[in-house]
Amino acid sequence: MTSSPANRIDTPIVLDTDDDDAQLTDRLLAPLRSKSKVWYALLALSGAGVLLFVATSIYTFVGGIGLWGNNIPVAWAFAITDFVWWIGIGHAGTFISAFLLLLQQDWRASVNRIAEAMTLIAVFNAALFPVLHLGRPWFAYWLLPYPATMAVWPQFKSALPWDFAAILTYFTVSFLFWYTGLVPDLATVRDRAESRGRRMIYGVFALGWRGSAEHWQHYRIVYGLLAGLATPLVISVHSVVSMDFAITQLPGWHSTIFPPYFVAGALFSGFAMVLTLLLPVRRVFHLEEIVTDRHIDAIAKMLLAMSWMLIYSYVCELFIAWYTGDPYERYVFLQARPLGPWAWLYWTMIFANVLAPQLLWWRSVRLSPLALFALSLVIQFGMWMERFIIIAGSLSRDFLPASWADYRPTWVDLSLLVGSIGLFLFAFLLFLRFVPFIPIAEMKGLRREIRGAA
Amino acid sequence: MTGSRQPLVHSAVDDAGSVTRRDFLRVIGSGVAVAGLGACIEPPRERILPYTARPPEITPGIATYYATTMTLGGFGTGLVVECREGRPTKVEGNQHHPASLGAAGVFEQASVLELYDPDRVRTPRQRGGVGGWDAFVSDFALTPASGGTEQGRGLHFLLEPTASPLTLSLIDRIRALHPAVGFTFYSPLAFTGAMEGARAAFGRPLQPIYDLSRAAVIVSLDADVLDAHPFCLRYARQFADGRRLRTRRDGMNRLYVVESAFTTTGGMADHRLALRAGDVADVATALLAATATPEEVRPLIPLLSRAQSEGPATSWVRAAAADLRAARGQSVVIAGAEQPAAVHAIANALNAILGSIGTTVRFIEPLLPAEAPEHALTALAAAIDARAVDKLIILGGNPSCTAPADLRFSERIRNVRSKAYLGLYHNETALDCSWVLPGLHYLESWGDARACDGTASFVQPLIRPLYDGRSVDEVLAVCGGLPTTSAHALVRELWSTQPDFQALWARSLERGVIENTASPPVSAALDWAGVLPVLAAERQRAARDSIEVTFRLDPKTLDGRFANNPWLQELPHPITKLTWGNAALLGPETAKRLGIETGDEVSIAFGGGRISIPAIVVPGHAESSITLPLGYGRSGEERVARDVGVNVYPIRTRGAPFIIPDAVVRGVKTGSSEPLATTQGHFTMEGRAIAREGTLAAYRADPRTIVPPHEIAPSLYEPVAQSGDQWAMTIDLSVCTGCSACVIACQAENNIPVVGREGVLKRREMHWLRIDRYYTGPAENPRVISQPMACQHCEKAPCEYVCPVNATVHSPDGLNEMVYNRCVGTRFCSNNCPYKVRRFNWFDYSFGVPAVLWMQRNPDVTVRERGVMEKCTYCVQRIRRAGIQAATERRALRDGEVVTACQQACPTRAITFGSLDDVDSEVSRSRRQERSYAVLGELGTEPRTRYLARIFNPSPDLTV
Amino acid sequence: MPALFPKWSDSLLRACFVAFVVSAVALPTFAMIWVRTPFVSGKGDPVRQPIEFDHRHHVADDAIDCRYCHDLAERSRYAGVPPTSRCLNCHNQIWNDSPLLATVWTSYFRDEPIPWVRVHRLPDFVYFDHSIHVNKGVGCESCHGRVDRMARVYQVAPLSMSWCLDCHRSPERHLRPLDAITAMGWRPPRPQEEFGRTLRTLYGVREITHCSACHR
Amino acid sequence: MREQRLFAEFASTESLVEAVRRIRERTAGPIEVNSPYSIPELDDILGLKRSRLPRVCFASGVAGAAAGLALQWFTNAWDYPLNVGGRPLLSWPAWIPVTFELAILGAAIGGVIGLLVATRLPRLWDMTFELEGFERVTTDRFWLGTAVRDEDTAHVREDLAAAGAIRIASVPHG
Repeated sequence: MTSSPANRIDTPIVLDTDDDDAQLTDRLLAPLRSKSKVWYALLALSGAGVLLFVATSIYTFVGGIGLWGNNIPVAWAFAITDFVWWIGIGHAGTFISAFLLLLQQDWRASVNRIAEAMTLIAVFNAALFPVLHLGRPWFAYWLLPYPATMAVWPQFKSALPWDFAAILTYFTVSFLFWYTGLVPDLATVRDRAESRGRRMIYGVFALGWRGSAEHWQHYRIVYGLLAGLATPLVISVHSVVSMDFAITQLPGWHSTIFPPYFVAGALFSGFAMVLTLLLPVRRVFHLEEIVTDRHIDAIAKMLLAMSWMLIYSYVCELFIAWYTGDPYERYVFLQARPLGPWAWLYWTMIFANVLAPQLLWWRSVRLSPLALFALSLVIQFGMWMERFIIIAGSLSRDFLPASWADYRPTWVDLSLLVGSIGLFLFAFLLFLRFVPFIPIAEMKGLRREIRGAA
Repeated sequence: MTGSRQPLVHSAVDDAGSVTRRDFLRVIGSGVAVAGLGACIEPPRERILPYTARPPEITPGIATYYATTMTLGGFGTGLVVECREGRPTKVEGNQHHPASLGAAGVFEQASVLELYDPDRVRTPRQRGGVGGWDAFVSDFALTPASGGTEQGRGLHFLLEPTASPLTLSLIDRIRALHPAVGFTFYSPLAFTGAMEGARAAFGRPLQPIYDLSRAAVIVSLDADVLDAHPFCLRYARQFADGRRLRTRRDGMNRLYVVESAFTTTGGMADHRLALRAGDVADVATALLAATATPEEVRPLIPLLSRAQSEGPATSWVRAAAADLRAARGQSVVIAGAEQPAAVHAIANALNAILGSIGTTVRFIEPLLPAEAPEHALTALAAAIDARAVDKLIILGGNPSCTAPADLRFSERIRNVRSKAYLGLYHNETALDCSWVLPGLHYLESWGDARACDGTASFVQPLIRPLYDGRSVDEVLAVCGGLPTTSAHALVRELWSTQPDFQALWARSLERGVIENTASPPVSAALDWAGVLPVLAAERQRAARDSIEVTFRLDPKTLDGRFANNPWLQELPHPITKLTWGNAALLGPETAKRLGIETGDEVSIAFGGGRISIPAIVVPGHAESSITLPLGYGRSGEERVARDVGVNVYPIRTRGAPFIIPDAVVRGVKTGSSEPLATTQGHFTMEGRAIAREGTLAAYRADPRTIVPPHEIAPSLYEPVAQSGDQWAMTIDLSVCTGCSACVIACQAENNIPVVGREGVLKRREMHWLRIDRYYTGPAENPRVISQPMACQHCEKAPCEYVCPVNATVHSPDGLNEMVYNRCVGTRFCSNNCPYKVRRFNWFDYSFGVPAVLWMQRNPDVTVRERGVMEKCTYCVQRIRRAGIQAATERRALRDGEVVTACQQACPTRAITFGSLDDVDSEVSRSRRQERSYAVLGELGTEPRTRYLARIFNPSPDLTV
Repeated sequence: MPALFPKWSDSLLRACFVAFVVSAVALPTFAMIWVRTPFVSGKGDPVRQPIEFDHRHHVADDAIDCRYCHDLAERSRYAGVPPTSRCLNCHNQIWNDSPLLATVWTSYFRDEPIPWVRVHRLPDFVYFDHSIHVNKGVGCESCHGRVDRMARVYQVAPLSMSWCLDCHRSPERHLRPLDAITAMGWRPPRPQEEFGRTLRTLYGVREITHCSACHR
Repeated sequence: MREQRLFAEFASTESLVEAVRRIRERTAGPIEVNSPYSIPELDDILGLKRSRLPRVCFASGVAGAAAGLALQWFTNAWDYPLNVGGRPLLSWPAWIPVTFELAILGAAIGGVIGLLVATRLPRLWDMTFELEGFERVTTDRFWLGTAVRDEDTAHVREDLAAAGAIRIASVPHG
């Protein structure tokens, strides 16, 4: 990074390089060829995380949920918090690629595929927890409507089947969207690869794409349609997740503001995760000219905006709790959270989600990769806290004081969380290595449009 | 009684066609079929092992019920025991028996688990020697009536005091044959204060029997009559009947309690005065002074004037006195068992003066030895030191653990040349003895017992002895060299003298009582001459500022005898909600003074002993007083009991068996004190109207001040079509004492597992029915209110609509059904249950236990697998059983035909259960009371369980 | 320069696609069918018993009523597997020296139960009650089939929950008069549907499909 | 009369577009154009008709929704009606989420399948793959392919060359 903040913001939207198409293509394909030591090191590290996750999962499966810290009243705690957290992270991807596509935010082009990959992995991660968290996971398939000999069906008044449908749909659609976008670039990889083996493998995945004008026409249509479908989907998924809580009577859960509130939170943590991943990638693979400071700046601004949506939700919650005069709500929001035994969690969360993001008002912060990276981590931590406080915190202080109880996680709970992070990074690293993570064809297309315009 | 009650002309096992041991081993063989399991995997082809010749009284699949008697502290309580394919599975009360009146307490309920305890002594063993009864007999037994009076010198029996006619008659016969044989009676459960008090007041030891149903005013001088008394089930019922409100007009008795520790009786008090146990005598004296007219108590004037001037809590005394005077002949003053003779004497005096003798209190000849057990034991110790005892046979009890510390009795036992212990467990005493003999559980043995009003009843077995055991009576007979030695023969022999014996035998076995055997009342005339000296003796007492230490029998393990019973260990203490252990209870001020909080420890030194025990601060506990529950820190070989809690016997001496006026007490701030396993952490209601209460006056004036009307919001949904009976329950908080009998009853009926100390610490207790306990009233002198809390069977159940797999749904007769075998364990239902009454099987709690414990399981209730939810079902198995019964008889269910386990056990009948479909059913009527309300009704859950607000009856001259 | 893939690879790829889609549909379908077959329900395989007890002979030839041996059916949850003594009520007189009865005699004199093999097994969380069914007009045959034609007894019904529900949802299709409960091969005098309906009203039979009727 | 296929490679979109124009003037035969990225303006020049995929998408979306709704109604209200929390059997508001999700799912899957059908992909082999240098079409080159009658071949070749083809290959038809 050489030039001064001022002119760096004025750099063109998608890319500032004078390479011709061939050079650009090779540039974008470089990561697939790189033999980066850092990559191997990280892969090993996250691999260990995967092992931890698998081991503790098996342990839980064999030993029972009792190995966790959960109890009555706090029947949901770490696992569900992790679930909501991962789903939330999964949101930014589709949001960036779909929503911003519809809004014709061209800058999205350089970051959307990374974001989408992040989404897929995160959603997959998230989907593991609800299953693992069942008392009898071997009967998880009972949530599916299938003609059983016991003639009993799932119960669709419950939010869990909604969840099931939402996550299934979200994962499938995100995948189709991601893969559709990927096909032309896979073709490029096919055609640029040296070894015949690689060419054949990518050849199969490229489905024989040959860039025919007629294909391009259908392709554009469907890609647009998918974007159009994915956009309401993004909104719906976390809304449905929020209903896991909102449809109950529990003070702290029972709230009509939850769907937008959760979506905002999801995008907040999602964009934070995009930064967490994008900044190092950009640095390691020298993509400053493709992922320009403008992108980073735009994402940082999104973060700021989301943090204010979140702040609004927080205030709303508190106000409503006070305004309803409902003693149970009031206790949870005005006493248990800010003053209760877990007050320190609450205030950490406030710091991470409310105060820290305000730094983004300063351009210098928005342009300092280091600061942004740190901030993005703080925010994700804060968002995990938020979910934990909502879930476990509310459960631990409900209607009858006699049944109040606190919650203490066990090492299994912690291992599963850490392990799932390892799993996430592991998958992401593989993605970086084997999939062109900057959309090549789109880049070239865009550049042509811009040049044409210019 | 639910189900079929067979005429018990033949007892369970005494003659042909009996349940042999093999029979129920068969039942275990087909046990998989008998006890339902949650497991869902198809096993290989099962075997069915039918009887070779089916015993006439056994019908597989149909429960039979037999009457028997459980003896505790020397007195019997009549019971009816449910029997499945020859296995006793559930203990219930016997309405014909005066000590039960149909109810059964925690100990009775839990005793069935004791029967199957895998830790029981199985075979007679001599330490490092041969085993077998014959060897024992040849070592210890006397030969019938040979060799004159000298024979038997050196042979000594140590028993627990008992009122059993059989045991007493055997002792007499042995004494007659061998005068030299020694007998000593010792048990920490035996109290002689009452008899001393009677001796003082009336000139001879007598035993008081109260009739609380006729008492308008009850004053308890540190007497926990509702929970810790051989007659507590009866007294609790009488007390409840005296304050049960059906309409606002109904009358209500008034209860005054002065006590140090919070007891269930204190919890029910209209006016409770928290005072050091040692100061109760003062209050008693003051009360006497304030109640009696000068001429009534002329001889005591000097004492009383002093008392009055220095009497504490004057207002309490004045109010009580006023009420006592107003209710002449309808009042009763009861002194606590642990209180000294003086207090009992005063109580007797007051009752005499108020003309209560003959109405609310009567006296009978004592049924237990009047000698204080500590003295008796001292004599035995002396005899041992004098080498006068070379054969010691200890029949039951656990003196090595429970004897006063300064007796160092354990060592003394070891000094005896040959000593034998007969009992259920390898406890401390067993370890001290050279011979350990398997005793019989009362469900295995023949015998008889007397209730504490003298009513006799038979003990009849429901199952052949599981192990090679003998009953106390049998061992007595054998060792005493008596001709007959089978308990069955002995008991028949004893009672065969009665006219028309065969009929009496049959009838008594069936009804569970022997009619007209209650002791006749004897006249008791007050004589001040005896009272004065005891009062004078009572004058010198501890200084005001010194901290007294009192010992209490633990409400769950008593003196430690039930410490190996997991149900009782996991039963929350009625006041502190502590499980799996004991703690020193003390008031907030005292705690401050010692610089400690709940969880820290107090270290107490007295009489050469020193103990250190975690403390629990209990608001409402008398200040400058510490209560130590006995019965923990057991060091025997019982696996459950061992090292649970702290043993406080080391500082309990002959001189101060109940109250230490001034011990050396030190507070110890333990930084890393292991937390106490309590099932409730928060004892205030945070101003939420959960357990509602109000005064009788307020209730009469305007019930809406206690239960506001129409608080249940109207529902937007169409009412769901209901058909047939609509089950519902009401719980009357006015009479619920929090004794917890219902909790154990539920546990026994519904195969509820225990989770152990770690489980409770993680807040994973499995009780379907818990008793929430809140403080109300002023902080300095709080009241407690107990609220049984189980599934409320909401008509708009929040748990149901969140279940993704239809595992919890609603039945047409209004039950919130929990289908274990459909549950996948999302626990969503629990999250959405406002009452948090759902329990989750975090581990496989039920399948790891020893097979012998499976025999207790109720075959009508599925044993739950790991990972499924469970909760109160309103005893659906009983509902369905009764329903099928009625349907096969082509008739409708009658009101009261279905009785839930909790309802059945409740001594005060606080629980009503029935169908709303019948508008005249008791439950419908109780629901129509103005004080009936739904907990959290404003949530619109429309619970089927309703509560009747607790009404208490304070004196108008006292502010509450 | 030649293409990466030969011409035929297209067809191969397509074939793979089709195969994938088909199996995705077929496998679950197969599973659904499989669980309904006797392989899973255990329907129809005659069970070998420790004694060659021939129901055909005892029921058909000797016309012994079911309840003579299974005497609890009207009173209890269990129909009752007869105690050994029951066999000997007759067989101490007739065929008492038959070698087939050796096991019975040893069982009786050694006081050791005969280890019969269970034919109809319901999961332990199912609380089926014989007495109520028998008293409401459900015949033995309805669930146990023509035992009078079975040398070795076998399971005729799948004993699956849906099978229970079939009857619980429309009992009239299976009701018979109480005096014909144990009859084998009973035929309704009038069309079962309407005859059943009259019996339904007569015996007050309800459609019971709530969970706690069977699961407690 | 015999035909043959002509293929031409171009280095820039301008020359490609130019070439397309010239061919169009000469023949009405089908022209296939391959490019590394989408060139929207070609649609009109090539006279491609509007894609019908949006309708496919919509139809499959509706199907998904209908399936979802029917499923929930059948399982919860019809086949085994149970009293769940005293709520009505026909609690359609609770069925909205699943219905919505299945609608989206149906539409997306329908759309993608539609795309595969419309583009007749996957297709591992295509004649163009046999062409020398065709692999650069996914990088920076543009190809044009058309079928011409033998007699026109010469003119067409001229057109292509004039438009700036850097390589022209012909494949006999069949």
